[in-house]
Amino acid sequence: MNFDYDDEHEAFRQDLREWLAENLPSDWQDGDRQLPEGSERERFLRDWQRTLYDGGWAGVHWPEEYGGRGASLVEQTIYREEMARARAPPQINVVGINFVGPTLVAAGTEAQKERFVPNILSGEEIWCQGYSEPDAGSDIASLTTSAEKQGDEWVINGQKIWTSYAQYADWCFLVARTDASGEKHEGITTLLVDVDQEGVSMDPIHQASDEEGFNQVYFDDAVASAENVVGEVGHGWDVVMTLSAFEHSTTTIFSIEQDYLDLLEYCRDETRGGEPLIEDARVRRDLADLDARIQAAKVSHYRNVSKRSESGTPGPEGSMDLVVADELRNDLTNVAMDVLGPEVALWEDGPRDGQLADDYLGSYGSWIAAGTGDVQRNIIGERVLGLPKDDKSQESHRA
Amino acid sequence: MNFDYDDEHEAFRQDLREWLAENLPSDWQDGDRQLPEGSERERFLRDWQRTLYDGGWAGVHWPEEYGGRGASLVEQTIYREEMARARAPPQINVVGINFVGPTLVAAGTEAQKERFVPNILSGEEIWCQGYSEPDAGSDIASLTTSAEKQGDEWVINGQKIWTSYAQYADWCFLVARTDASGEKHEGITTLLVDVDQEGVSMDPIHQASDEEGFNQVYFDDAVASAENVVGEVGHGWDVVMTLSAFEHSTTTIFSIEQDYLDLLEYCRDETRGGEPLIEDARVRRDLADLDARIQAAKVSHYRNVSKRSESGTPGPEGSMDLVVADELRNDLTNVAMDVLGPEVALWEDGPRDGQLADDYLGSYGSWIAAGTGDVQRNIIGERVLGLPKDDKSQESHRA
Amino acid sequence: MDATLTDEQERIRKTAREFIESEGGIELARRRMEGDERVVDELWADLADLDYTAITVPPEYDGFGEGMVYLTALLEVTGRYALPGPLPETAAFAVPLLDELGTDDQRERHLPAVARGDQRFSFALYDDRNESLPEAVTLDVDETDDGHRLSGTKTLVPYGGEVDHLVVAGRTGDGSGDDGISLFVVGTDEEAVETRRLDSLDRTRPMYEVTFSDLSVGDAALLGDRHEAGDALSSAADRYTVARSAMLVGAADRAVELSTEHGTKREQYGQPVGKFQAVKHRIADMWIEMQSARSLVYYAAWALDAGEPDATRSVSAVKTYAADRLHRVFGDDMWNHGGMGFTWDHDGHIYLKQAKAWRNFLGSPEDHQDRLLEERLAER
Amino acid sequence: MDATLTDEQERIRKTAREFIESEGGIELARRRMEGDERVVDELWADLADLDYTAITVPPEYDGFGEGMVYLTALLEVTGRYALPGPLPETAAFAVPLLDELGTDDQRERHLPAVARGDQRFSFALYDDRNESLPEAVTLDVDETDDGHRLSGTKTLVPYGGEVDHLVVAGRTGDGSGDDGISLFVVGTDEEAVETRRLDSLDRTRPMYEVTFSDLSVGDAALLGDRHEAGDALSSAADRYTVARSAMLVGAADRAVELSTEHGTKREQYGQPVGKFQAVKHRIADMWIEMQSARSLVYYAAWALDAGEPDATRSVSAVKTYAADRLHRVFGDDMWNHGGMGFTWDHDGHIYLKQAKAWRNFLGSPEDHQDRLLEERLAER
Repeated sequence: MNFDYDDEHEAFRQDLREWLAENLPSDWQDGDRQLPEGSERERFLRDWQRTLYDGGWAGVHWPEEYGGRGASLVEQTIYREEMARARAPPQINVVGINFVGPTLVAAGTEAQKERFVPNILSGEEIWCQGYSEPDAGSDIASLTTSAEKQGDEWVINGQKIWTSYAQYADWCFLVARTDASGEKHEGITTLLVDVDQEGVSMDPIHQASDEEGFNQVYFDDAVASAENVVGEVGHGWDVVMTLSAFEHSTTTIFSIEQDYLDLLEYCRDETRGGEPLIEDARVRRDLADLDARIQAAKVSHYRNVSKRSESGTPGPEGSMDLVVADELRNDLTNVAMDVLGPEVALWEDGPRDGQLADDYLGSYGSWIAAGTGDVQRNIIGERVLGLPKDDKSQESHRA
Repeated sequence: MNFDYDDEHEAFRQDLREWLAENLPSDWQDGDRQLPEGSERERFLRDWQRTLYDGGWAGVHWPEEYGGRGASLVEQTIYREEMARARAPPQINVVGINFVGPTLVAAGTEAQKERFVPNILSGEEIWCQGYSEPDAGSDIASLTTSAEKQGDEWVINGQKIWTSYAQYADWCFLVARTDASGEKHEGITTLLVDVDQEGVSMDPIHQASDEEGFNQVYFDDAVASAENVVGEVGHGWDVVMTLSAFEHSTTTIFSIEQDYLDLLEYCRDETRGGEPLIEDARVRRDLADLDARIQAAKVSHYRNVSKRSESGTPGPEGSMDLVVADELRNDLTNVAMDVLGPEVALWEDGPRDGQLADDYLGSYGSWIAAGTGDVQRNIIGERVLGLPKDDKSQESHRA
Repeated sequence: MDATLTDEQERIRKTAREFIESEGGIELARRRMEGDERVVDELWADLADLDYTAITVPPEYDGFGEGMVYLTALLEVTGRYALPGPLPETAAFAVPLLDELGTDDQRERHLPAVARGDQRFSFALYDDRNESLPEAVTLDVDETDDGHRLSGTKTLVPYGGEVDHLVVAGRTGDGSGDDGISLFVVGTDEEAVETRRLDSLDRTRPMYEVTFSDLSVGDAALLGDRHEAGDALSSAADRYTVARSAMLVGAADRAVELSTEHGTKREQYGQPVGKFQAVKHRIADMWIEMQSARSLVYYAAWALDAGEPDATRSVSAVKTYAADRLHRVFGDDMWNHGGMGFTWDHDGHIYLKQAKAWRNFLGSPEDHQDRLLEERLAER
Repeated sequence: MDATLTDEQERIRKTAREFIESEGGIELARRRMEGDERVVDELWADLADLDYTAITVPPEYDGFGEGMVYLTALLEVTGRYALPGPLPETAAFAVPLLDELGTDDQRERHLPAVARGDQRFSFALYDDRNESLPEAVTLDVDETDDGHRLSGTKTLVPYGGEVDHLVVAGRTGDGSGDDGISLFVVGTDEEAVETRRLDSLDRTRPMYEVTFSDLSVGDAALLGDRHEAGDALSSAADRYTVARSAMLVGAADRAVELSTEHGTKREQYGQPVGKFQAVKHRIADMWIEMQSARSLVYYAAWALDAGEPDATRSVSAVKTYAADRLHRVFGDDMWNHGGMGFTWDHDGHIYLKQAKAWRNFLGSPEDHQDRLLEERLAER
């Protein structure tokens, strides 16, 4: 048991810190961390993605032969800690870098690797992933978007939903049904689809937070060439499972910690009725409870990282990281609102120009990417603890 | 909308208060409300039952022709309020008075009424009810205790569990299977069984609270005469459902309120580190939350009483009274322990001679009588809100 | 003891529901969210036609003289649709206050006009958007020869720019508590009064800033005794708290319905999602918490009307219990709906934001916890 | 960074488990609950044979010089069986304290004997069973010519009548805080020392009253500097908190197993109850909370060993997080088991009572919330 970092790791951390100090957008360093609005936003994010790439910090977990640093799991953890501490802007190509790239490296053909992988890390081609459908929700396997072989091409029809980054994307990692005759996990095929074609259109989804982050993507006789099938035709579910293994390597706990520390300082500095907020034992209970939960989640994440470093594969325990972080973010953002005075009634004219309200509202949508707490608890109950499976849910959700 | 009591009701309350002031056991009035230990306890409880009967306060809800007061639902509510306020000892024949008597009046033969009903109210015959079985739990309908017709008698074999008051009981209201060939709700018959016979034996259950309140009751060729079948042979499930309707007319919310007020006074009077406990905002939050929940539960109970006064029948909404009261008692007794100092580590040598610890531990067993919160939530979801029924649970739990 | 609504109250609820649905139901709230102020004007005329604006106005001023029980029975329905418009501000806060503190003249000037729908009211209390009441009342009020001069900027004024009159709280005496507070009735059309809409979390019920630039008002504007309005203000705030709570109970009732509908119709893994116990029990809990909040609202409304000694405590019990629990009911409804629950199209977020915006307004749950226990201990 | 146990630690856990199971597993705890004190004597000899009593004793005194990480790895296993005996009192509280504050003489006198299993330790801190530490330390200690005289009754002394020596906290200076506290090592076989067992919620770890009737002790009994032992006492309490937390984590691990077994085997309504999401998700939550508590215990144990600046805060995080959550894990296990869960035969209540008895002992979660934030703010 050892939570220290050795010199090599500390050097890695130091390199990253120094690089960030020099390369973070200047507004960002001054504390103004709002993304630009409208079309400016894509420019800003693509620039930042390119800056990361140029500095060698776009895909630290990628193998060196593909332009990454081949960072160990511990280094990846340090990377996430430091990016959270610096509150760095998001990576616009996060889907490509964290999921699509590694999946292609693991399951793609040589030609696919050659064609796609280099443009992912550089951010030249932005990726989205076409998974959820309006009638499928977390039950991915019941998807109905179809791909039909016509000559050398697959012709795609159907609709995807909750597709993040689609508005920026050049390519889509699509899960489609190529055979409807068997069980629902069979006959699924994963395809790489050029989004920039007539057969693909999209609508942003107006969120409860009054923002647009997710999209509906429509495929209307869209085409993908035969060589853009990943894995074997009809065996896409295996690819999905491979890819989902990579999802667990992310966690938002470090950025949650930063937000918590902001809240702590607010409660230390702000007074109400002449008393610092932190003098109210109710506030202290809420803060201390969040503090302890965040520390627990961090150490649990370290434990998962260590375990995975040993075993080489992520286990279903990653579900715990997800459900804990989601609930923490929801509770934290609620507490951050609740300790405000009556000004909690304001939005953009309110505290921090509405950032607190945006974070709070956003916390109700966070699971869209990760699956609901209900699904994660099924996974823990069934796959970690071995409780009897619900016949209905067996194997049919992403893990 | 009117939460006032009219003069007639206030007079009812006044009569009861005056009677209690004169008739409560004297130790009880002095604040020493421990039931005697061992064999003394039964004597004490039987005496109290008799005292209530003599005063006309044993079964206020019973029709006057059976010796009751024919009290309205509102008067029954007042009765429960006042008994809780006086912290009156429990009624040893509560099963007979609240469930068996009313069931016989509703579904018994004339002969049964004549034979049994008078001895219930007077407490001459104490009743228990034989429902749960080791392998049935809240799934009453899957019971296996059998009754077989042999001549004019039913011969009973099997085992019941969680039978309260069995150690004192003279008679048992038994649910047995008389036909195992059909669906599990069919072939059930309710019988009145004399407990004082060779074929009936019992073991007390050692509870987590180190007390014995429930029993296992064994039937080994026990007999019941044919005229002691209640309702029709094979239609016992209907009788069970009739009887269960009466269960909802009880609530423990008024005694919970009394315990809460004790806790409030403790926190007002007790200091730690020189400060009254109630000065700690954490304590205030917990108390105020309990206070508001108790008030809500009381008014919800009044609303249910009013609704039932109008409609004449109890609805599934009674499940809310049960689940709310159970959780409140558990939370209340935990808070009452948690605000103690390190002395919470003591039991009988601890605060109030262990009464707080007993109450706290007891709150983990309270649902045994009422069914788990899970079952109650199913009832609310399915019967109140009309959510789709789980095929497995359909109709198979007591309501 | 009869803890049910009267037939008359049930009737008005049915009428209200039919009327609002015929006008578009929650679409009215959505129009206001998108910035359409006309929807409030249009609605108000209809509400007046239906006599809703006259409910709490005394009979001698052309009203019905009803109290909080009647009003909350109606507001539960309006809350179901997040109905925009300053009905609770006018009917629960201002009208009883005008009736209690007003001179004959003031009552005559405002109450019949309110009953007819010709005057809408709100209130301007907060000078500091981060403090609790009554400490947050700090507005400078100078005495003049024939009245007072108000200077300063009030914030968190509901519908401030969309009403005719405001009850303005100023500090004419020393201290920061209930003492030294005076109330004024101010027309928003005065030249020295400027209103600015603030982007609000609850865009169906927008907050405004209201600036008084050396506004001179005559003695006729003073509502109640100078320095002495603190208690009446506190009572008005209590009525408003119950009124808004009733609206949120109505909203929670609707949220339970929405989740139940979804649980019945939406299928996943080959069965309706409401069959999953996780969903079913969450909805059952939502229902329990909604019903519990409703019980507290009913009792508090009755206790206020009947002048019961536990009325104040009952109001605090409402907010103590309901503030965060109803908020969670709305959040749970969003979660029950999966991804769709997080869209602008689903109504859940409208209610969620209302609950959060209301949380610390006119008393946080923490303020009410403290007051509840004070009252309770004073009773012992 | 390697947040896993070493092979050596895994090995000792396996051995401990096999040993305890061969001796009867949790039946040992049940024997102690029924009042059988011999079980502790018998066990102690075995624990010494297995070298467990020597784990934290420095090598120069015939021990292994291991720290909290190693000890907690073992205590998790003992906690699984609610193993009776003053192992955490001796190994986590007393031994490091003797090593830190003791003179060569004191160390020589006690440490090798502890390692051999010949001396068991506990501590007598509370003079008031309703106050927090260090305020609860009020014992009168008079200075004498050749030492001190102790008079008074300590309460809440774990295993007080079943150990050889007690670390006794007395107040030799003014004030009620950490200053002015002195520690003494007192043999329980002294004539002026009387112990009385108190009926305790956790009957596997009974509390005692210990009365000192003008007990005179020589200078050799004074542990550390006069008046100055407050900090060392606080550190010892921290180690003890982590040690007992580790035991409860082990118990929670077992509770998750018990619920999982029950959910797999017990059928109701024709299916294993663990298929019902209400049960399945409750067990999943139990597991999450157990794992989270375990994470905090591991980190705090390591931080204490490594002397990390956040060690104190980490200990407070353990109690803040785990006190009520682990208690609820045990309660949920009881609920999962239906009626059987409420019987004496089911092990759940043993753990439940341990968690409650531990809640406010050597610092309530509320005390630790306050300390956690103080430390956190001091770091900013």
